[in-house]
Amino acid sequence: MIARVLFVHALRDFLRFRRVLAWLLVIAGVAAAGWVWAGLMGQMAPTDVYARLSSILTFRVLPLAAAVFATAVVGQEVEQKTIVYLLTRPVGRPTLLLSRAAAAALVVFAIGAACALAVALAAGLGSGVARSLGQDLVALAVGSLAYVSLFLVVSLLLNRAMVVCLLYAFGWETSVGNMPGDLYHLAVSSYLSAIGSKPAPTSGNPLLDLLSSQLGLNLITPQRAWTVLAVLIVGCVVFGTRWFATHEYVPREDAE
Amino acid sequence: MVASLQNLTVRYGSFTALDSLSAEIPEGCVGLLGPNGAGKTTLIKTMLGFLTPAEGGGSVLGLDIRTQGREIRQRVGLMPEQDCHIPGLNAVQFVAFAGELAGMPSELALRRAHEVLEYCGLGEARYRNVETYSTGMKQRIKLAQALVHGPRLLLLDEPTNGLDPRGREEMLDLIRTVSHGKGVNVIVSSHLLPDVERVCDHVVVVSRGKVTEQGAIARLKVIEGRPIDIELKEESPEFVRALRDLGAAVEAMGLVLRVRLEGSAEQVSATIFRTARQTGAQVRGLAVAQRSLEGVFEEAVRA
Amino acid sequence: MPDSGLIADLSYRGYDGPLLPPTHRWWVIARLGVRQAFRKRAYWVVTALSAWYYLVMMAVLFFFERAAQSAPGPRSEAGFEAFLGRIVWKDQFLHGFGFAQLLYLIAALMLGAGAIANDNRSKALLVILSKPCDKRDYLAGKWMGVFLPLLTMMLLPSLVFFLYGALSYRDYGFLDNPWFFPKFLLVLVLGAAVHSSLVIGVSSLFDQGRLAGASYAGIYFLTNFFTQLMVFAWLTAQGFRRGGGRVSGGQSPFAEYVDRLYYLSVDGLLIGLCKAILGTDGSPQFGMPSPIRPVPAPPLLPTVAVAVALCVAGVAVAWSRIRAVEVVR
Amino acid sequence: MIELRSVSHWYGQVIGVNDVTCTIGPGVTALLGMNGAGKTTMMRLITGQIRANTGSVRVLGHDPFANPEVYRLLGYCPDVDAFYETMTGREFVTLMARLAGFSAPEARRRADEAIDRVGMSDRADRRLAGYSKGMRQRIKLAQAMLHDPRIILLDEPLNGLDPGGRREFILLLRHLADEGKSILVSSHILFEVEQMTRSILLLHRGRLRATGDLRVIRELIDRHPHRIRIETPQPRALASRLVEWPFVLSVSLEAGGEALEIQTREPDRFYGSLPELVEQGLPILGLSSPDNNLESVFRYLVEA
Repeated sequence: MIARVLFVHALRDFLRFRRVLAWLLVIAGVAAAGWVWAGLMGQMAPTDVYARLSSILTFRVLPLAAAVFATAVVGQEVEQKTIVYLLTRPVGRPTLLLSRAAAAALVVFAIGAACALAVALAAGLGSGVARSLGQDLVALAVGSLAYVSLFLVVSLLLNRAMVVCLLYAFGWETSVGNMPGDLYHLAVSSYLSAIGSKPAPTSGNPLLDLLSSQLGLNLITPQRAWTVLAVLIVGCVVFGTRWFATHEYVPREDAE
Repeated sequence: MVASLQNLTVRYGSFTALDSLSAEIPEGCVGLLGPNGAGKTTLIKTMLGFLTPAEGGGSVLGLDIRTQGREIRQRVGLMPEQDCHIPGLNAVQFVAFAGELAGMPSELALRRAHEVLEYCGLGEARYRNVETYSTGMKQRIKLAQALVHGPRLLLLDEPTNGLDPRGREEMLDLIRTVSHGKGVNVIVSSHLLPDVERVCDHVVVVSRGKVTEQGAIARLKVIEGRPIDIELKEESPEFVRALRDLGAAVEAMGLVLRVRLEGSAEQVSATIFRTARQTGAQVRGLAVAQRSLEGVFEEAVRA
Repeated sequence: MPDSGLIADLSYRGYDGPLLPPTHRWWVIARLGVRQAFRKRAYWVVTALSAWYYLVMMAVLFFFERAAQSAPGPRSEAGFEAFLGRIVWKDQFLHGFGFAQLLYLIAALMLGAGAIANDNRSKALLVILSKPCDKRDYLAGKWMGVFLPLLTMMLLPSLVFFLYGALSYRDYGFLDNPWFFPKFLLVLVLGAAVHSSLVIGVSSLFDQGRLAGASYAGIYFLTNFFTQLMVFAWLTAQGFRRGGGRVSGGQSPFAEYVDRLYYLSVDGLLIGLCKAILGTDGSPQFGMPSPIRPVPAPPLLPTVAVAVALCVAGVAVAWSRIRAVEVVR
Repeated sequence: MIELRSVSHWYGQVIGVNDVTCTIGPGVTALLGMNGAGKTTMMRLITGQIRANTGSVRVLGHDPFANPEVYRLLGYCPDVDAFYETMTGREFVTLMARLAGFSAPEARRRADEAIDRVGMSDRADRRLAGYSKGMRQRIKLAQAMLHDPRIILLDEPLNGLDPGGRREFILLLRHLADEGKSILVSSHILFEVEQMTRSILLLHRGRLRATGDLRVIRELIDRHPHRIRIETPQPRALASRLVEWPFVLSVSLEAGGEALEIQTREPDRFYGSLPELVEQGLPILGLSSPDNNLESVFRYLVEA
């Protein structure tokens, strides 16, 4: 029951008006970009258009949202010093962490799903696109869990984790996926795209391929992707809970 | 007269914060007392020209509070309650900047900043960034930035807030010396009545938007008939009985007796010591009884 | 105080010196901002880096001229002449401005992200408003304290290049248009104003400079990402090569407008502003032939209107967020 | 109820508390010390936010670090002035009650009760962001006692409260102490501490400097000279007599005033001998001892 209270409290905090507004703007931007692109790629199959847009837009927004919300689970509480009220309640620290993290993951997934839907509408919501969308929603669900748990661990270990997480989301995830050789195994997005919808291998336009992370050939099978992501999520969650339960989190003076 | 306010009414929407308030603030050090939400803060804001009164008016240092807010703020120093500073500056730069804001030419502001910091006991730490300061030092630098332009009136909002006993004592000493014989008038707003008692000569009590009591502390504390408080080492019924036999009215409050006796102060004290010796009681304290400031305050707030 | 005494009274004394009239306090606040900016080494480093295009261009010009001189003969002379002929001078300023956008952003973040946010955290407004200043002084001072260093940073490198060009290439049409530099100055003023207003507006929403900076950078890069997508889309639709045939999407209704969408980001807007005011679509960088076609200039008046509107919006946000009455809570 | 055994805690190289051993039983105990003496660190140790680097902390027999069992029985009013600013006071206190494990209606009831107790009923539905310091303090107090805890820790609870609020709070504290709760209060305002309790715990630079009953502590430090101030219209005549007394250590005349101050090691003999002088015609109009309060005890303990 306390877990539910914590969950709802975190959710209400995450869904404050200003935040919702900012994310609605991002989603609107995604919708607009998707719409324009889809209009320009008229002769391509709708599923291909969708898949391409999905990997350029939706799966870029996902880690961004995860970085923002995962660091709000504990890091923001420490910075605004309200952590003290949560830690001195008769609630086990694992419950505290997991309920808040679940709220964060839900919000991240909702943002991802909204983007995916916007993109699907832009690409023309036929049966093929709908199937891809369904596939992507699964990938987004797993992806939000993976990113949130990963960034959660970062935010438990480091002060001011958001910058690190954003750098990872923008820098590492986008560039490593395109690296030659087997380096793409080190990016979460590679596994997510193995689960989600895939565009046709190449479109004949190198710039486009570069942009949608299709340059390197992604040879990850869905089974492998599921296993790796499951290990990542479980590992991060277990480690994060252990760490949170045994380390000190006190309100911090945040002088710059 | 440092400030005089007539029938001041200030409203926030439908809420009346100051209700036809009139006050005369004399020179010297004045304590501004009142419960939370009584309108003290609104009064200070209005005196600095931030709020335009709906009715009434007044003057601070002879300047009209409705039209001359800027002029008033140039001649007044405010020490706010909360910690505040300008980010990225060390103490000297901060205080000099405050001086420049008040209108001092830059060189003079810098020279004066050093002087004021030295005076506020921050001489050693003046090149340090203010963000690294401890609570006591932050409180001192707030005083320094309020003093830098040589204000004729200093408004101090909870100056001893968060200070430990030693820090509080030093702050009160500072306030007391500035406000006596240095040409600076001070208004101290505080919830700590003993602090007010230590530094102020006058008090103004505000309650529900009105001034309910004002005057010299010494006068407010006087009890009709000037009784004497006697503190004994141990309780002594014989001593009480003997005093009563001499025609004294005795009110016992634990080890302290409040005694009313006819005669001059010297006669009364002689009687008391004689009686004590005869009855074997030991007098450990002797003073003209006074109302506590807290009592004065409570009565004023209840009125 | 008697002068005869040998021991001075060092206890508190009043200040009887001059006090300036209590007006125009914004300048004191602005001056602090400018001083703090100029005192930062990073500011000068970024300024120097922002000159990179001009410096490379000067090196290229120098190299070609030396090459022409060292091998005298009509061919190399003609080669140099042809090279200079390919160069559109005003476009060099466009490129100098366009390629420094990232550094302008860094400077804007450095100067402006904490401008109001850090003040919110340290409650600086309590100090400032208790002096003869008001909200207008504060906002104007803060804005100027970001704007002036930013303008200086934008101006210095182009001024150096302008002087270099004016002294060396007068004969090659460098000074043909007497109105050019005032126009370019207008671009810089507007550019610096847009950055200062936006960053001040964002800064006022936070009480940690770090978060404000991250948010402004976020807005910048997200819109930038969007416009990059749009320029790819445009190139896809129009064909990459200048004068090349259309590859795809020719019948799409979007094709006509996509080139406008390219200017829908902070840096895009500034570049569009530069193109519109200078009246150019852009030309190859360094006078080198390039296959990629430039995005045409946006219409002048709407672009300027958008820039001005952004300035107003940023300042309005800051204005509404600064609460003057909270001086004594 | 609370037991610390050779507890030390440090932040990096900075030591918070250094080898503190003490027990805190029922009733009000005042935690005193200068800024930075380690009071907040000690509070955080007992509330299990931080862990002792050496030694052990026991609260009702449990290790408090991240221990829900302890938090069920412990209320804490932190020193940080932080809230979920967008909530109203009532929402915040109700949330805290919900997190304490109460069902929604029960939490609402308890929150209302606690808010009423701190005198905030009429203002509890405004947003916390607009609260004054005193109001915020009251809300913090309300959340500390809504679950009827056996142990209450209050870090500078009176900060920003007005005189009326202070008095009410002191009464409330005494009332809670009478119910048998253990209360640890830190405060800088010593004359108010004197009204709350006689039992003190004094930290100085991280070390425990004094602990126990105030009266006992004062007697223990009676070795050092006692100051007594005497008001008289004839200070010089009186002074010349007083210096003859062997147990008077020093006599000093107050500048300009009609008063003098003496120091003695034997206050009892001194007071006992005073009436003689009065009978010999030297009037004494006032008699007081500036050393007779917690403030002087405190000063002696942290400055000696």
